[in-house]
Order: sequence, then C-alpha cells, then structure tokens
Amino acid sequence: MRYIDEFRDGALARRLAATIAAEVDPSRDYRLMEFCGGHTHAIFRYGVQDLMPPNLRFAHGPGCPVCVLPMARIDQAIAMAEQHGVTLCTYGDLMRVPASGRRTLLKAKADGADIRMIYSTQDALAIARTEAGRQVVLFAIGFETTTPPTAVALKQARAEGLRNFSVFCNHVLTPPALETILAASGNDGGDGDIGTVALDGILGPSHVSTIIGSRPYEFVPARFGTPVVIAGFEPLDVMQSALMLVRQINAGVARVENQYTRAVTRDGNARAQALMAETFGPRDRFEWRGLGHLPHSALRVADAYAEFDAEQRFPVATGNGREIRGCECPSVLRGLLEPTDCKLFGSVCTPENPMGACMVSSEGACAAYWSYGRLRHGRAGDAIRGDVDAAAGSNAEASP
Amino acid sequence: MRYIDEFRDGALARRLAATIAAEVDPSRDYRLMEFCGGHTHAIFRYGVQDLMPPNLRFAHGPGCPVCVLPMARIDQAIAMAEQHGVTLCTYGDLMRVPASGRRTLLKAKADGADIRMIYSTQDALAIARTEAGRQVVLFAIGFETTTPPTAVALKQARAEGLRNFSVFCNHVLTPPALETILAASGNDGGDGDIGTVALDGILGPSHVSTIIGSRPYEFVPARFGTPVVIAGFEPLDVMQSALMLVRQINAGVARVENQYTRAVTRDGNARAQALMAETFGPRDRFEWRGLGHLPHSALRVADAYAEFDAEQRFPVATGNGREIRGCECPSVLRGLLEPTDCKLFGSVCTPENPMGACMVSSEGACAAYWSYGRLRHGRAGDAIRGDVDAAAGSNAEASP
Amino acid sequence: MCLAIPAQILDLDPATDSATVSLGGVRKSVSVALVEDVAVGDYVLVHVGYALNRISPQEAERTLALIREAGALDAEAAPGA
Amino acid sequence: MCLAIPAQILDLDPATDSATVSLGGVRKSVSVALVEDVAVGDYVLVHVGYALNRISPQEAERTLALIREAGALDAEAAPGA
Amino acid sequence: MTRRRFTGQLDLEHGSVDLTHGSGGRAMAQLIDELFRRHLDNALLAQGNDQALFQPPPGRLAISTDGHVIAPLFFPGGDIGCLAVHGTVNDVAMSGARPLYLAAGFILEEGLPLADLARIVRSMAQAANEAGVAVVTGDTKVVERGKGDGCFITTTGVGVVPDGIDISGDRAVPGDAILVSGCLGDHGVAIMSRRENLGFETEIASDTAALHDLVAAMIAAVPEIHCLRDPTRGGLATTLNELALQSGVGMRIHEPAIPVRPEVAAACELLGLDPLYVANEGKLVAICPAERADTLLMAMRSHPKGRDAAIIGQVIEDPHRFVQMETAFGGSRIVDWLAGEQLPRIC
Amino acid sequence: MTRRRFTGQLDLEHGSVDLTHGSGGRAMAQLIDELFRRHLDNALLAQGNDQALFQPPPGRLAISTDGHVIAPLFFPGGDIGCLAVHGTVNDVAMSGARPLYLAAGFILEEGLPLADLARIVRSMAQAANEAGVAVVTGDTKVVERGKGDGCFITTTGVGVVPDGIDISGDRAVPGDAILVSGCLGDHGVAIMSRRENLGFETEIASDTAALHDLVAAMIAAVPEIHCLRDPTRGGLATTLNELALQSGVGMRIHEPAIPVRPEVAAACELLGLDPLYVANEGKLVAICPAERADTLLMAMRSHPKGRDAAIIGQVIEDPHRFVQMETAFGGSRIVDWLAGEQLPRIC
Ligand code: SF4
Ligand code: SF4
Ligand SMILES: [Mg+2]
Ligand SMILES: [Mg+2]
Ligand SMILES: [Mg+2]
Ligand SMILES: [Mg+2]
Ligand SMILES: [Mg+2]
Ligand SMILES: [Mg+2]
Ligand SMILES: [Mg+2]
Ligand SMILES: [Mg+2]
Ligand SMILES: [Mg+2]
Ligand SMILES: [Mg+2]
Repeated sequence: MRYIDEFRDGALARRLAATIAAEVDPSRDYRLMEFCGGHTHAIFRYGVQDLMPPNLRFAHGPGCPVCVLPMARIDQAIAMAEQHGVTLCTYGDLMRVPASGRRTLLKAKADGADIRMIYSTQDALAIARTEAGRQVVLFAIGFETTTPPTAVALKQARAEGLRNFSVFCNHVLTPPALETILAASGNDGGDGDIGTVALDGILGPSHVSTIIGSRPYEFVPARFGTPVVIAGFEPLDVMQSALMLVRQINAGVARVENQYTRAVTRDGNARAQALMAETFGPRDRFEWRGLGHLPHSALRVADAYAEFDAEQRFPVATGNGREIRGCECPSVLRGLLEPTDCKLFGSVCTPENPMGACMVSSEGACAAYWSYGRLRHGRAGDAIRGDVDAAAGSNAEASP
Repeated sequence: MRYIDEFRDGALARRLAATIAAEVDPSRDYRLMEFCGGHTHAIFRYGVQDLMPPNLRFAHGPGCPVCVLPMARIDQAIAMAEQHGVTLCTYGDLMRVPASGRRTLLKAKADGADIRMIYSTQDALAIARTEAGRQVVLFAIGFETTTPPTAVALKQARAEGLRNFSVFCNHVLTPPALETILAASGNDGGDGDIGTVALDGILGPSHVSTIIGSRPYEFVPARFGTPVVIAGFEPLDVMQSALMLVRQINAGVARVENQYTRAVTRDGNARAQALMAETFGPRDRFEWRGLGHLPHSALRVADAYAEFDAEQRFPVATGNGREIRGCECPSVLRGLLEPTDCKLFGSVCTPENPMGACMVSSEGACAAYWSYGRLRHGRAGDAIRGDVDAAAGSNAEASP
Repeated sequence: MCLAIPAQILDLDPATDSATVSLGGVRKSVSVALVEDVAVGDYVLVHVGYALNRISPQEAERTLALIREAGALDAEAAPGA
Repeated sequence: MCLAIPAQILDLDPATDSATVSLGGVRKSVSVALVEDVAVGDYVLVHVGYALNRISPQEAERTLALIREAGALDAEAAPGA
Repeated sequence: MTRRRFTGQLDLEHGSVDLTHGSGGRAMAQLIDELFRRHLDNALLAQGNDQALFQPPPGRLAISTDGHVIAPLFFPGGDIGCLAVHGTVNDVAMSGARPLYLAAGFILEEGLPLADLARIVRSMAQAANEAGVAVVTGDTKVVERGKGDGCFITTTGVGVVPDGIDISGDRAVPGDAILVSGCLGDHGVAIMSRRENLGFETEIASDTAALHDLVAAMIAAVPEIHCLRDPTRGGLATTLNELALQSGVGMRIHEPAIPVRPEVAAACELLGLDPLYVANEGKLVAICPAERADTLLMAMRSHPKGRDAAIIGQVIEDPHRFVQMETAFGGSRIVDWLAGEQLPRIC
Repeated sequence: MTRRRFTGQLDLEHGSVDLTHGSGGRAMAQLIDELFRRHLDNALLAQGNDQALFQPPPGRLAISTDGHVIAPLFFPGGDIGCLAVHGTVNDVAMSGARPLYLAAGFILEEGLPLADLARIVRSMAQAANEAGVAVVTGDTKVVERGKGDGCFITTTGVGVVPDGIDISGDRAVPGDAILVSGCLGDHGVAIMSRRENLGFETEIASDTAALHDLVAAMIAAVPEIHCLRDPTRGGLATTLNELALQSGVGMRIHEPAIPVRPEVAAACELLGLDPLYVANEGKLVAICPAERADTLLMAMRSHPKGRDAAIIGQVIEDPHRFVQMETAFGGSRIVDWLAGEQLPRIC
C-alpha cells in the first residue's frame, strides 16, 4: 500500500531509533506530548516506545474526539432518540462510550432506540432519503478533520430540501485545547492551574492540519516557547517527528515544523475551510471532557442552516453528566497521569467494561495501554490478575 | 359446557334421527338448504348427514361471509396496506382467501405489509391507541351478527377522537341474499335464472337472527311458499330444525318457525339494531361473490361517521377481481353444485392451496367436504389420489 | 365467522361496559355494550369479544324437552343406530 | 477517529462529485466535494468517505529521504536493534 | 475447573443482551462463563473445546434436533428453556432411546434482559438435570433488534437405543391399537392463554415434560411397541396422519375415548379450534399389537406421566391412509391434515 | 422411497415462506418433501421419524453445534447453506474427528423468497456431499416478519475420533510451535464488502471450506498434534487467547510470518480493523511440538487447503497467559481479546 508501507519499514525504524538514541542528551528528560489519538494508537500498536531511549517519554494528549466528548452530550443524543423517536446516526466509535448511569448508545439501541452506525455523513443522508417518514439526526462529532464532511452533508440537505435531516453538532477545535493543556501544564511559565508537568515538545495534529494547515499552531512556540512538529500518523512519521523535536529542544529553539509535508501545508485546505465557515459558527464556550468549558473551542450549526440544527428541532434537557467516581480521564487527557495511575485501570475499568471514554476508543490512552501495552507497565500486575485467574478456558465454540 | 353439551348428545341424536326417518315420505326427496356456514360446519363436523334418511339432503347456502366476499374487496384491502402503508386489522378467517393473482393477505403480510390478525374490534382500537403513529384500518366483514361490534368500535373511536382509526366496511345483509337464491332457484315459480333446483325448505340463520330477529325472513314463505326454520348451530339444533321443516313440508304449509328460541326472538336485539342504524347506511348495491351485485344487500359507514370511512380516507383503485378459471364457487354458493362437482376439487384446489373462498373458511362448503367428508363422496377418488401417492412418510420432525 | 358461544357472566364492570364471562372454567373479558340489563349469572352468546344476546334458560329447557319428546318415538328406525 | 488512508483515484464522476479510489486492490466510492482539481492517478487521503486532501508524491519522497538520511548515522546504538 | 475473573459482573438485574455478547470477545466469554457454563456445568462441557468428546455406550444412536421459537418465552407450566430440553429429549425418546447428551444453540436478540436469559438457562439446567441429560456443547449468537424475537434455542439430542427395540413410524399394521398417554391440547391452550390479543384466562398449564422415563416403562412392559411419536405441532391429528402415511395404513379413532380436559375443550370452543390439532409437549402416541394394548395401557397408567392414558382407536387397512373418527355425536368424519396455520409460534 | 403428491407445486420462482410453512400441516410437509428431503436425500433422513438412528463406528464421538445467522445470506465465495455445513464440520474436525452426520434446524422468516431457500438448501446439499457428511435429521420453524432475518440455520455435527488421537485446547506446552493453515481474514472481509453501508469492493471471496480432510492429512503426518482450532468469530487473536488461557501458557507470534492477503490488509486499513480479529471459515490454527513443526507444515502445504500455511510463533511460559506479537515494525505488543464487537453477524 503506497504511502503506508514505506512509513512502516522496520529496518528504517531501527536506524532512526539509533539516531534518536545518539542525539538525546542523557542528562535530561524529553517529555513529548502527542496531541492526537492517532499518534497514541500508532505508538502502541507498533511498539514505538520500545524503540525510544528511556529518557524520551510520550505523554498522551486530548486528541481523541470520542474521549473529550462530555457525557452530557451523549445523554442528550440518547434523549433525542428516546424522547423524540428520531433515527440517530453515529460513527461506530461512539457506540460504547459510557453516558450517565452507565448507559451507552449500544444499550439504548438494545433497549429499542433507533440508533444506526454509519461510516460517512453520506450514509445519514441516504437514510433520510429512503426513510422519509423518519427524522434522521446525524450525531456529528470530531475535530476539524471530520467537520468538513458534516458541512458537505448540510449543504446537500439544504440543496435537496431534505426536511427530515438535521445535525447534532459536537465538532470541536484543536488549537484552544492545546492552549489549555499548555497553560495548565505551566508551559507559559506561570503556575499550571491543574498540574505542573511541563511539556518539552508537541507532536502536532496530523489530519486536522490537512484541513486547517499548520499556521494555527504558531501561537504555541510564540506564547509558550514550546516546539511543535506537525507529525504524520505512521510510525516512522512519529519517530522522525520525535527526532525533529529532540533537535529543536537540543538547539534551544521553538518553532512549528512540518514533518507531514506530503499532506499538510501552512494554509491547509481552503475549500474545506470555506465550507466550514459557511455551515458552522463558533460557540462561545463548549465543554471538553477533562478540560472543562473552553471558550471558542467548538462549532455550532450556522444561523443560515438553523433549520438543520437538531438542538433546535429536538430540544432535550441538558444535564451535567454524572462521571464515574474514580475515573481519572480528565488528568489522563491532560497528560498529567498515566492510565496505570488510575486505581480503576484494569481492576474495574477495561475495554469491555469501560468507566471512561479513554478506555473505549482505540485511540484513547487507557485503551491503548490496556490492549497493547500492559505487559510493560508497573501497575499492570493488578490488571493482569484482573484478567485471568487460573487455568481452564472458555471459548466461543464451547458455549453455552 | 352448559347450552353446548346438551345439544350434542349422541343418544338423543339417534332417537331424533329415527323420528325423522319415520316421518319422511319415502316417495319424495327433501332438499333443505342450510343458509349458514355454521350449519354446514356442524353438519360435517358431527356427521349429521350420516344420521339423515337418504332422501333428505342438505344444500349448502351462501351463509359464509368469507366465501361471499368478492375478490376485488380483498384486492382493495391489500392495496390500502401496500399503497397507503396502513395497519390492516383483520379476522383470521380472511388471511388465506385468494385475491387476484393468487395473492392473499397472508402473502401480502409475508411480503411486508402490516397486516394483523385480530379477534375483536376492540383489538383494532387498542392498536390505534398504542401506535399513534400508524393509521389503523379495520377490515370489517360479516353478516348482521358481526356488524354491531364494528358499530361499537366506530362509536368509541369517535368518542375518543381516535384520528388514526377507520373502517373498511364490507358488512352484508342476509335477507337479500336469501331472496336472490330462492328467486334464482325457481322457488318463486318462475324460471330460475341460474338454475332450476328448487329448495323445499330453509334452515334460517342462527346468530344473525339473534340480532335482527326472525321477522325479516317472513317474506320467504309469503313470496316463495318455502318454509323457514331459524335453526341453532349445534347438531341437535340442526336435526330438530330439519324435523320441523319435514313436518311443514309434509303438512304442505310454509311459515317461519323458530327452533332457536333460547337466543332468537321475532324482533331481535333492539339496542344492536339502533347502533347499526346510527353508524351505517345502506349501499345501493354490493357484489356478493357468486351471487352478483345485489341491491340493498350491504352496509356502508354512515355519513355521520364519514371521517372513519377507510374507503374515503385511503382511496384505492377498484377492479373486478380475477376469479380463478374453473372454480365453481358461484354455483356452490347457490346450492346448484356440490363441491365434488367442481373439476378443481381435490385435484388442484385443497385447503392449503385454495382456488376459491369456499375452500378456505372452515364454514365453506368445499372445505367442509374436503376436510371432513371426502370419504363419502362420489368423485372423492381423485381427491384422495391427489393427496397421497404411495407409502413412506414425511413428518414435521423428520424435516428439514 | 358467525361462531358464538354461550358463556356465563361472572362479574360486570359498568365503567368499561364489559364483563368477565366463563365457559367451562375459561374466563374472558367481553364487551356488554350490545346487551341490555344483563346480570351476573346470566348466560350470554359471545361473538368476537361481544355479548350478542342473553340466553333464555326456560327456552333452552323447552327446546330440549321438544327434542326429547320428538326422539321418544322410535329409536330403532334410525340409520345411525 | 481521525483515521485517514491514502488511496489512488481510479476514476472521477463530476456529476456526483465522487470518485472511485483504490487501496491495494480494494475499491471504494468517495466524495471529492472537499478537494479541488484532483485527477485520475492522484493519491488522496480518505476519511469517513471523503477525500480530504491530495498527497504530494514529491513531498512523500523528500520525507522518506530525510528519514533514510537521519537513519544512516548509526544503526548499532538503537535499543531495538 | 477454575475460571477467568472478569472486571465487573454481568448485571443480571438490569442488564440486557447487546451485540458485544455475540462478538467472540470478552463480553461473550463472560456471558458464557457466568451464565451458561455456570448453570449447565458438566464434565464434557468443561472440556472447553469446539466440540464435546464422549465414548458412546453400545447400541444404535438416535439423533434429533428442534428449533424452539415460542412466544411468549415464559408461559404457565414452563418456558423456552425447559421446553428446549423436553422437545428434543422426547424426539430422541420416541425411538425408544435413552437420551444422553444435548447440544444447544442460542440465537439471542439484542435487548433481551439478562434476567430473562438467566431464568431460561436455569430452567434449562433444571430440566436437563431432571431428565438425566447433560448439555455438553453449545453456541451463542446475537442478532440486532428486530432480527430475532428475544431468544431462539435449537437443541440437538443424542441417545442410545437398547438392542432388540425397533420402533418406527412405518411399523403400524392393521389391527394395531392406538394409545395416547394423556389429555390433549394443554400446551397449546396454555400458550394461547398468554397471547394478549386472545385475552382469555385459564388454569391450564403446559404439559411440557420429558417422556423418556415413561417410554422406558412402556418398553419394559411391551417391548414390541410398533410406533411412538409426540404429538407436538399440529397435534394428535397431524401425528396420526403422519403415521398413517408412513405405515401405509388407515386409522379409526373414537372421539369419546380421547382424553381432553374440560377447560381445554372450552378454550377451543371459544377460539373455534379443534383440540385434536392443538400442540402437546409432554404427551405421546403409541401404536402396538392389539393383544398387548391393555398391558401397555396399564404400564402407562402406572407411570405419573401416563396417568390419563387411553386406547383411542385402531389401525385399519386403507389404501387412502385416512384417519377417520367416530364422533361422540354418532356420525363419522375424516380427521385431516391441518390446513394453514392454527396459531403461530407455540413451540 | 416414494413421496406424497401435493396439489400444486411449490412456487420456487415467485413464492415466499409464510406462516403455514411452519404450522405442521400440509404446506410444511410439502416444503420438507419438495425442498429439504429432495436435495438432502439420504437413507437416514428417509427413515422419516422424529430422529435418525445409526450404528456408530468404533471410537469416541465428537459433537458440536453452531448457529448461523450471517447477513447477507449470499456472499462472495458462499452462502449460509454451505457455511452451515462447513462451520460445524470444522468444529467436529478440530478434535481430529472424521465428521459423519449433521442435524439441521432452520428458522425461517415469513417472506423469505422460496427461490432463496432453494438456493440455500442446494448449496447445503452440495457442501455436505463434498464433505462426505449426510444431513440425517432436521427441523423447520417459521417466525413472523420482523422476528427473524430471512434464514437462520443451526447445525449439529457428529464425528468419530480415531483411537490414539488426543487433540485439545488445553494441551499446548511451552516450546510448541504455532501454525496457521493459510491467509487470514478472507471471510470477514468478503462479508463486509457486501455490507451496503461499508461500500467497498474487492475480489476477496470467503474462504468457507470443510477442513476435515486437511486435518486427516495433518494427523497422518504428525499424530501428536496438541491443539487444533478454527479461528472464526474474533479471528486469530481470539483463538490464540482462548488456547493460551485453556492451556495456561503464553504465546509469542511474529507479525511478518502471519499470512494476510494484500487486499485483506488494505480493506482492514480502510475500515480501521485489525486482520488478526477478522473471521475465517476455512482456516485452522495448529499447535504441535516444535520438532514436528516442519513436518506438519509440509503436510499442510501439500494439501490444497493448506497451501499458504505458515509457522507463526511459539508457545511460551507466561503465568499471565498473554499473547504477544513482535510487530513487523520491530516493536512488540499484546494481542488482546477482542473488546466490544468488531462487526456484527459475519457467521
Ligand atoms: S482507566 Fe478507566 S477509569 Fe481510569 S482514567 Fe482510564 S477510562 Fe477512566
Ligand atoms: S373446490 Fe375450489 S375451485 Fe372448486 S368451487 Fe370449491 S373453492 Fe372453487
Ligand atoms: Mg460456535
Ligand atoms: Mg422438529
Ligand atoms: Mg426433532
Ligand atoms: Mg420435538
Ligand atoms: Mg416429535
Ligand atoms: Mg423483536
Ligand atoms: Mg460449534
Ligand atoms: Mg464453528
Ligand atoms: Mg470453532
Ligand atoms: Mg427482518
């Protein structure tokens, strides 16, 4: 697979690893935050951490749209489906995220709500077209990457006069989140308000940047003095970006560099940006799970498209979402805690029984630690013993 | 079971049979038409014919509401369900009646139409109440017996303001049918227009008469000189009624007698009649399968209830209904032919593969002959050979 | 289609115009909207969930008596005997 | 969630603003409403059924060259070796 | 045998089946461990493989399978769990076999309350235990809501037929006596009484029961039984027609001899049904040489599951293979195959 | 064997299943005679009883059952009919058994075109024929529209295990070699390619196939095979975790050694899936002593169904029973149980 296989070359990886090992200053630590869940996933799936010198550690950022969606928004989506009887269309990632009272979209579906997994906003439009008697609500989530497809669907719906289609908009913007993380981590020189783990460098968003370009991250070195490298999602991309950050750090400079030049420019995709500007407007503030209410950090359906706004068409009560006690997702999402620092990790919280969103998405840090990495981690003993007790198996065929 | 078991007493039956045998005039035939399918069913199920002298024969009348419903009306009901997406509620008897192109309500249901079997008009109302999003159409058929329950449902629907309930009315009236049969059979002394088999006496409707009383049949002896005995549906009722007819015939008199006095009066159920008068009006003419279009022989939803008339709410094209070639239902329903006179009987037409409605309802003459009586009948040889070929079985358990 | 069964009224609910009837130990709720002045203990003819009419015990007895009387003639002449 | 895959455009249908793309022999129809001036043969990044962006072959080659160059230093010092 | 521990227990109080329970992953493993394996525990099931291995006892083996799709899942006298055991145990037993093992395939609909499933599995375990059979292997699938109906269970049974026994539907010969083991129609009427739209109430409970012990007692008394069959779907009428067809004979039965409870007769009157066509799940039809009929009847009546047994007719010669009945009224009629459906989904 | 004649043939062109086909009456008898018995014809099925009787060959018997609920019913490389044969034949074969007989329980949804059902039954007959097994008994139920999904088939298989063979999931020991018989993920990807909303196209066909002949060849070469299992639902990852847990061992596999077709890898990229978790229906995992691995590999590769077989790793000591993988990239990671569902209804 072109543009994939080349960037997963194990031989190149070993040589790049040697270079990184050679270039790091053994007298200091390098704490690099990968913003995106895509990076987190790659790091664990390919075992990238194994190839890094011990003093270079990845901190996992909030870049998993599923993980940062506040519970209350899922509660609202379920309420729309159950109270208004709408057909709720959702990307599969969201199905198992715990909402209040440990409900999930999957459970709501099992209980009779009409919830459909889609793979594209086009699927939601198609359902609206063929099932004219039903109100179809697209449960739209995601960063700037996933927003333009929602924008296209809105335009199409209006052009076709689809009166039974609307969007429950939960699209969020990455720069405000990054700003919050850095401010909170004390990277601006002040006291971090939620912790004091300074970050030495940022692996910047990959596919988000194909849309918005790298320019929106230039405030990071300017205001926080922290270097940024826009990094692709393949494991060699991640490693090369780490090397680029090490070099900036070693040189004492801080700028935005672009490792992912094959897809990202400084200005991004102008057509997509224009579509987003037409169909969405900014929200004054929006809650990010773990980060709190951040100003200007999310989008709403634009006034010109208000008739397609599910929040207006199907009003439901908005609550606060009752988080599960003991879940450290908020700190994990800010890079303050590792998943294994959470008391629930592995003992109560596992991917099939998740307490927080970070354990659901394969891009969530907790799920990545659990599924790929628990061989390696200090507190994993609990987790392992939580998994199997003693011998003798149970297999799918030997049921019931 | 009180009022049932007493009227199925085998010892009494044998003695009554002896009396009938003793009283019939061996030099003549007695051809008695049982109007109702209920009588037909009792005659076959209990083997009443076996207990009759050979010169007393029953001719089976048109008194099976399922059998006389024209195909086109079933076509229309299917069209309502398929074209308007309504929920069609129907008594089970109708499910397997062939409509045009050998479709049935059962097949339409299997093909996706929302067709529900109900046991009472109250069930249809209950569906309309709980499934507010659906339009519920009661496919109302039946004689005067079954009409008052539809009337009650109409009144309730209006009282409750049920806007998603309506009635597809196919209720028909028995006296005009009886008049047609007698005129056609030449009982009025004229040339029968469709045959010349005169009837010596009529077993009059049983449960119809509980509603309308016996008075509406007094035109029969008056105009045709044919005796009538309103007869209950239990086998002793049928036998006693036969005896009463034999006695009238032997005495050369013709009047309406009432054997079923425990439930029928001369005037019937005034409350039920009032309800019917309020909710229904007469049709100028209506088609009876086999009998043609008879004037004033059916009911429609009254103007005051027009909003509950499914024919107005869900208009569909009305066709003629394509009868299956060779089916002798029309003649069977008029008592002109016995089912075994039909070439299709047993060779092509069986209860699981019916060509006409008379083979569907257990009150239809063809089904009764086939299911209970084909041991006894001349042309049954064909039918039997149609059923089994040679040894070796297939049973439900030994499938697949 | 015109199947109607005699059943005895066990109790009446005027609020819903319905009654519970019993047939040989089987209980069923039916509408009594079509019958006037029925009482607990009465037998009614039940058709598609509605009581159509009261059954007269006297007339039933009279009919049975007539049948018995007619059958007293000559039991030996019957073909079924 | 931000999963996006490089795939090659096999043909374009301007009427529906869509393209058939291929990834290792797997064909899929995607919307090209978000990209300007793509041509058959181009590689695009596919995300939730949409082409997000063209991939630059030159830049890809340059990145690989940089990686090879960086890795040329000293393969023996790597922990994973 | 020790088991995995899972994080968090199955929520048997408020939980419900969802698609993860059929995916092959941990949620499914947990369902299997904590519900199926826990209640159905036995040495062969504990082998934990894709199949169960066993050493068959000497003799011919009988195998039979039945899908159970009953609605409602719970009914007076039983539920789909015990029915799925009895239905298949009986089919195996109708060869004269002693049932040994069952395999069970579950098809669950998303949304089925786990409490219901647990109740079903416990009932199944109890029925298997009482019948002396073990559920040794199984399978669980989950289908989306609207693609199933709560729970379907297909069971397959294996049993061993003692030497010298030759019971088959093709062995009826003219002159043989026809017996039934008890009152007809209880199961069908019990199910129908729970159909909301039929709206009647009765004390009748399903007769669902395993009959192999009755069969063993019958064989002990009369080893030369010709035919056995359980009159389930389609009732006695269907079973007799099957046997008549298979053996190439006719049958004549006597209506007054056929045991039917008054409440069942009454419910059938009410619904316009004929008890001869109503399903049973704990009754059998036996055909044996006429001279052994009284002995067989005595053996049946001395067994608790055959207390109401009766001789109901005899096999006759008839090239047309009709089943005829002398009615209680004094006439006679054909008892034909069922046409159309009587009422759906009663087993 | 002669059969009944029915009035009117089944309309295999335009007809569809309705409730009468499940009622026990004539419509059902006709369906069984003209479709099931006609295509699946064999001497045991022709016994026509509630059960099939057979004399088992000497040896232990293996029994296994599987419900098949796949959507769509027809897919590249097969359909639910042949799948229902292969799925159960393979489970029986994974004990080293030679499959003998199948029982089949059908649950049909009202409205299923009879043409589809005929196609399914013919495919089943052909698959059984090719596998040398006979469908000897069965059952058919019909459920109302909206209570099923066209056609579910639960098959139960019986086979005989040759003496001296001891293959079980609990027999893997550290040092053993782990082999797979061919490329992974074909079945799952073929099914997904027919899901309308996934909307991709590929040449990949399901690998659905009966593996007992491959197993026989493997046993002939290496009778001391420790474990066999077919990686169906949940894929290779799930099967290895099952075996590790059951045997109380760990496993280490090598990503570059695992055979996966490029198109399958590509489809998985596109959908964000991992081929290790994608279902197979014609592949097996074998575990044997390391010193016999090459012989076993050769035996597998000389068989048409094992042409792409590979040694993919080894059993290791691990009290935690982890399955670990060295990635092609050079790192290592756990290959965990599947969490949640990957995609529903692929077998
Ligand atoms: S392990 Fe679970 S409970 Fe703990 S932070 Fe992660 S998601 Fe929350
Ligand atoms: S036997 Fe069939 S075809 Fe002939 S008249 Fe009767 S219903 Fe019509
Ligand atoms: Mg299985
Ligand atoms: Mg069966
Ligand atoms: Mg069976
Ligand atoms: Mg059975
Ligand atoms: Mg049986
Ligand atoms: Mg359902
Ligand atoms: Mg199996
Ligand atoms: Mg299998
Ligand atoms: Mg298997
Ligand atoms: Mg369906």
